[in-house]
Amino acid sequence: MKNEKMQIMSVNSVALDTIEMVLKNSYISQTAVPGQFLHVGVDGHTLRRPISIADVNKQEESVTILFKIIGSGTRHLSSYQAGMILNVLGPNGNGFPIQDDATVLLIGGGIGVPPLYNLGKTLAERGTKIISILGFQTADSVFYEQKFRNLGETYIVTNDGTYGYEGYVTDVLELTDDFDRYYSCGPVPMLEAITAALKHKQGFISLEERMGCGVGACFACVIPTDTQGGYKKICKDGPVFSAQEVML
Amino acid sequence: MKNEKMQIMSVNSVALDTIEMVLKNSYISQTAVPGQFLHVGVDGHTLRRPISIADVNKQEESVTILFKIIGSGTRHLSSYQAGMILNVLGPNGNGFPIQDDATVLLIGGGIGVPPLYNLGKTLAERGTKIISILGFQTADSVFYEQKFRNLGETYIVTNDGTYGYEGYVTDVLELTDDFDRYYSCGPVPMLEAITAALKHKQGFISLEERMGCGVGACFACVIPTDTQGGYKKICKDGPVFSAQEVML
Amino acid sequence: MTNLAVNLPGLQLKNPVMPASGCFGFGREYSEFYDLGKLGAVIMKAATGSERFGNHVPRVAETSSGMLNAIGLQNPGVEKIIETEVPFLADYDTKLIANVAGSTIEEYELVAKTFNQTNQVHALELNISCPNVKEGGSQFGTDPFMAAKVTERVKQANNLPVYVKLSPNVSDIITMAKAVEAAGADGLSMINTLAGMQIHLPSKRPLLANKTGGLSGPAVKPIAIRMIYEVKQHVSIPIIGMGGISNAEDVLEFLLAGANAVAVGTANFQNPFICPEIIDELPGVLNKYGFGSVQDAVGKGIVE
Amino acid sequence: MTNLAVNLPGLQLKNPVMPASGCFGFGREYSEFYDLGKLGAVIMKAATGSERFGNHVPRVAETSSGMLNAIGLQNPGVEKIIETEVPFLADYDTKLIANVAGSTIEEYELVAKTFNQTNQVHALELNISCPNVKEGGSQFGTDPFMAAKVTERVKQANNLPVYVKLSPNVSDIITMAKAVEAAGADGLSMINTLAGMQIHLPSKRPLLANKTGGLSGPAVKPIAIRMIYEVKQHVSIPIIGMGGISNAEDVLEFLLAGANAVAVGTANFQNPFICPEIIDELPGVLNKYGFGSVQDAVGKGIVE
Ligand SMILES: Cc1cc2nc3c(=O)[nH]c(=O)nc-3n(C[C@H](O)[C@H](O)[C@H](O)COP(=O)(O)OP(=O)(O)OC[C@H]3O[C@@H](n4cnc5c(N)ncnc54)[C@H](O)[C@@H]3O)c2cc1C
Ligand SMILES: Cc1cc2nc3c(=O)[nH]c(=O)nc-3n(C[C@H](O)[C@H](O)[C@H](O)COP(=O)(O)OP(=O)(O)OC[C@H]3O[C@@H](n4cnc5c(N)ncnc54)[C@H](O)[C@@H]3O)c2cc1C
Ligand SMILES: Cc1cc2nc3c(=O)[nH]c(=O)nc-3n(C[C@H](O)[C@H](O)[C@H](O)COP(=O)(O)O)c2cc1C
Ligand SMILES: Cc1cc2nc3c(=O)[nH]c(=O)nc-3n(C[C@H](O)[C@H](O)[C@H](O)COP(=O)(O)O)c2cc1C
Ligand code: FES
Ligand code: FES
Repeated sequence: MKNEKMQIMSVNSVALDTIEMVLKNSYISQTAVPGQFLHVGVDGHTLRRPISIADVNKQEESVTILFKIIGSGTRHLSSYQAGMILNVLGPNGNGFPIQDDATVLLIGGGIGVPPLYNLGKTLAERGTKIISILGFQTADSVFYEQKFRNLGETYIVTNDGTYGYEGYVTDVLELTDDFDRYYSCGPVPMLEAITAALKHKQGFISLEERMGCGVGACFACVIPTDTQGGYKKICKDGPVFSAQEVML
Repeated sequence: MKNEKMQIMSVNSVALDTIEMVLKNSYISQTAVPGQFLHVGVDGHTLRRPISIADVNKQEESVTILFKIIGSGTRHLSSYQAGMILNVLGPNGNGFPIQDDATVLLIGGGIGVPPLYNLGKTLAERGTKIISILGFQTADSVFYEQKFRNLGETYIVTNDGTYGYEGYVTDVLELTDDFDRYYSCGPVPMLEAITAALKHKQGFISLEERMGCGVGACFACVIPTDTQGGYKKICKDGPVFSAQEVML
Repeated sequence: MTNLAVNLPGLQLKNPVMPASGCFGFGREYSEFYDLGKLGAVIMKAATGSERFGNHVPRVAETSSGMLNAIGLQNPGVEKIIETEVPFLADYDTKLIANVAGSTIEEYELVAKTFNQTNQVHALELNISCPNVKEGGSQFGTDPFMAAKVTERVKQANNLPVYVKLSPNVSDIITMAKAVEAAGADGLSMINTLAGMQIHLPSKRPLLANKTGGLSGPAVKPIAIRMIYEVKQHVSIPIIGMGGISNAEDVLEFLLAGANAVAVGTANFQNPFICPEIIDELPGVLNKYGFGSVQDAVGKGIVE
Repeated sequence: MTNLAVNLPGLQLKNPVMPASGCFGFGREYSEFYDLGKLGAVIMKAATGSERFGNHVPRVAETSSGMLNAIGLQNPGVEKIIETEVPFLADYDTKLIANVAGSTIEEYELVAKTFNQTNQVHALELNISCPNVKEGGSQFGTDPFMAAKVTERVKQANNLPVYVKLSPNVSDIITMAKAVEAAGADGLSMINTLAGMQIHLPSKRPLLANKTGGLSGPAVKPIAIRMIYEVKQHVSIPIIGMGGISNAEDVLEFLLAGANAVAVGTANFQNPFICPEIIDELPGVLNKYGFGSVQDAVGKGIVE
């Protein structure tokens, strides 16, 4: 992990309040693994914003991030234009463990989808069969559908049924039981439901928490690992954990 | 005075750390009188910055300001580019009293020079003869020399003698005794020296003070008018006062 | 329709937003920007027994997300205010709150009594928390016994509802609040500014002539929210909340913490239209977060 | 050549800049960015008698020009720190300050005594000011009698110089400072964070799980400067100043106000290189304002 300057190559709106930014940086593009994140400085804000790496192009030395406009930091970030420079710490965190499974299931919810794309692409390149279940609030929020379809079988679910299946990602889990491992990222209630439903399967989940330093120094972003007070730091020990390792 | 948006038409560096900005606005360009100022909002700063109006072009509906980079507000302002919009309160304050004298003397020090240009131009158009004494720290800081020469006889003084006369504006006052009135703007020590040296003359001085509201509501910018506790507000009753009216 | 009305002792407000004392003079300047009748109320600049000339300049400094001020209670004195300022404000369809200051209990009493003689003022804000004057002000604001005493005497001296303005420069804000409530305060107003300082590097001395000044603006909002949240759970009188408010979301945050109404200070300097803009945006913000009225939101952020 | 060295009890510092407690862990993470030997000293995260797990998440929130934290003194306990963290830091050419916390006087004593057994720690910072724990911490920090008592007992329990870290959440910081000086403190460290709160509008409850948190960052700098300026005139022990420092000009402002050295906290999160960058820029800033050494500037902003 280093403190790097990343030039913005492009800024695109890919869904409702959802921005895709392509950033140029040699070090991060060459070293990042799927599931790691960038800790992004935003002018006028005390704290950096953690944003997952959604894609990497080593040839072009570029890194793609996707973020949703939630509050003032992401709103300000969305106003940045191509050519401007971001101050970033990265790549941060551990990343998803990679292994040559026959089939994996990716389960993403909303803005938890981006890191799974980088993972899916990497696994597909290694010959793993990818099945994806992507949940969004509504039709307007759906993004990267075609990109995931290019990786394999993909199910889109919207909470209000305006696109794809209606309901939650857990509602379509039964459609696909034929996988060796699952990887998931999304809101905590979704992760709770998934880890409960897929107790019998090996799985890895990526977590979010409000961060201070983003490097492991401030103890802001902990998650309990047991009821005895054990804990891990999401920014350093995570954001990816095995489904059994942490207490949601 | 209104709260207006002003589009930046141009930004030029005219001397060391000295920026000239031309701003477009119908209301302010049509109503401003010489000696008034703009209370300029600067992103990320709690307080607005008071900056004098240095020139007005009613046909083009433009207003020129000149400012020196002093601290973080003016530094940030200097990074604004043509096309951007400034949030401004203006025109603020009283302005110089205008009268059809035969000859007036303008005495400006450093960044006190700008309001005198608008005044000189206005008086010259009315047929008054203009004599100007402009003091700067050093050769690199000199600006608007030719513009003042176009209005009339002009003496440039630099503290270090690197351009024009060496010394202070008061050192060249003796060169010109033939005027009906003087107008001055600059640092307080300069104004003290001038009002003392020209006690026998009618004069008007423009003052600076740290401001809160800039409109007369907060009592931040007062200046005593006597030893009994009388006071005036620089932002509203000033910034121009008759030389005898206030206690420097 | 979202109901913005708030009913407080002496103050039937059409909306909960008012400019804070000292940041709005006596309204004249801002009346050139908009109709003051839009405001829930106006809190006037502090009034003392006789004219005060305040501190030397510089009186203000800028800080990160805030400012320091050390005006020093400059004002023309209570009688002159009643004569020349109150009638101007009374012409507007809004409520009028007089901010009462002094160096001695007697001066506070005198000012309160004098305001009592006009029927154009609807409530008093008792300023026992100004950090920028040598005498009075802050010693009353940090000692619960003194605070109670001045509250009691001011209550006796007049018939107007009294909102005691608390200082945040204390170890224990709850004790202060309870003391003035017990002494008869009809409401609280909180917070005043935090004592702060800036040193001017070129001159190597405190920038403000008064050396210290009061910190206000968004920088102090978390402190104001914390204090209101804590006090709300220990008093039953209403609270006018302030400290760093600069938009309608901030107002909702203050309401949730326990404020019944709010005052906006420093933000007026950045945007002279801030109060009417907040009033216009408030219904939308209340609705967005599921509230049908201002009243609905008061104290709703307090958990357990 | 500008002399950055500072000589304080137990701390012969090559420069006056150190990371603040809790914002730098035990140095490991930032050692990946630069050589910790550049630092004047390192102040470690608080140590308690046994392991602590801290508060629930969320533990941090962002505010205007600042942040709130309620970590709750999470740490592996003093023995584990001595075993696994101190040796790592002792390998660097810098001084080491241990931040001592506890719920009872006995716990403070125990932690101090335990650090005394290693010769790799050069001074203690006695944290009587943490606003984020239910017991201990802040009651010691707001009551001068309790503050003096814990200082005295910790001094007796060990031979290391003790810097008492003062809380800004008090009515009278001078009394607190004098009390701990009289009780034997070798120095002061100020300020800790200001108690604050943020309410999360969507969930309508305090954002931090602990409800309140400590406010730090540039927002609080004027309060820190004011307190150091006031305290400096009433004590003769040195002061490690902190609160919102984010550049070398800020460091000079703290020196002028009376700090002998400084700590940088929140700014590390924005810029991991902030401490070495400030150290590199400090000579230029000192020279620009006419100082030939750090020592020259200390207290020079105090007038009359
Ligand atoms: C490891 C990790 C990876 C993430 N990846 C992505 C991603 O790829 N795309 C994306 O859109 N979002 C992602 N998030 C969430 C993203 O960090 C927040 O949406 C963002 O910080 C909100 O900032 P804001 O200024 O808009 O919101 P505000 O609410 O104004 O932020 C206030 C503070 O809270 C923090 N905060 C608010 N929401 C979150 C959250 N959900 N998680 C962590 N901190 C939060 C902010 O960082 C900031 O410090 C990720 C979070 C983590 C921890
Ligand atoms: C009526 C009036 C007219 C002015 N006209 C001009 C002009 O035409 N050109 C120009 O360059 N400057 C002018 N000034 C001075 C200008 O306002 C300051 O240089 C500027 O505010 C400095 O801001 P800063 O952020 O760079 O400095 P900082 O020191 O970072 O500012 C901190 C605070 O101090 C205030 N401040 C600092 N210096 C001054 C000062 N000399 N006067 C008033 N406030 C100050 C700032 O406004 C701000 O609130 C004028 C001042 C006044 C009162
Ligand atoms: C310039 C200025 C002058 C003030 N004068 C007074 C005053 O006379 N009486 C008073 O009670 N409070 C006074 N205050 C405090 C404000 O009323 C308010 O309590 C404080 O500024 C916090 O609100 P804000 O952050 O919205 O400004 C003053 C504040 C400022 C900035
Ligand atoms: C995340 C965080 C954790 C902190 N933990 C401690 C601590 O364990 N012990 C302590 O004495 N101070 C602690 N502090 C306070 C800092 O050491 C410092 O006094 C304060 O943050 C002000 O400095 P700053 O504005 O530069 O951050 C902590 C501050 C932060 C932001
Ligand atoms: S954010 Fe600081 S430890 Fe994770
Ligand atoms: S700046 Fe507020 S009265 Fe002049």
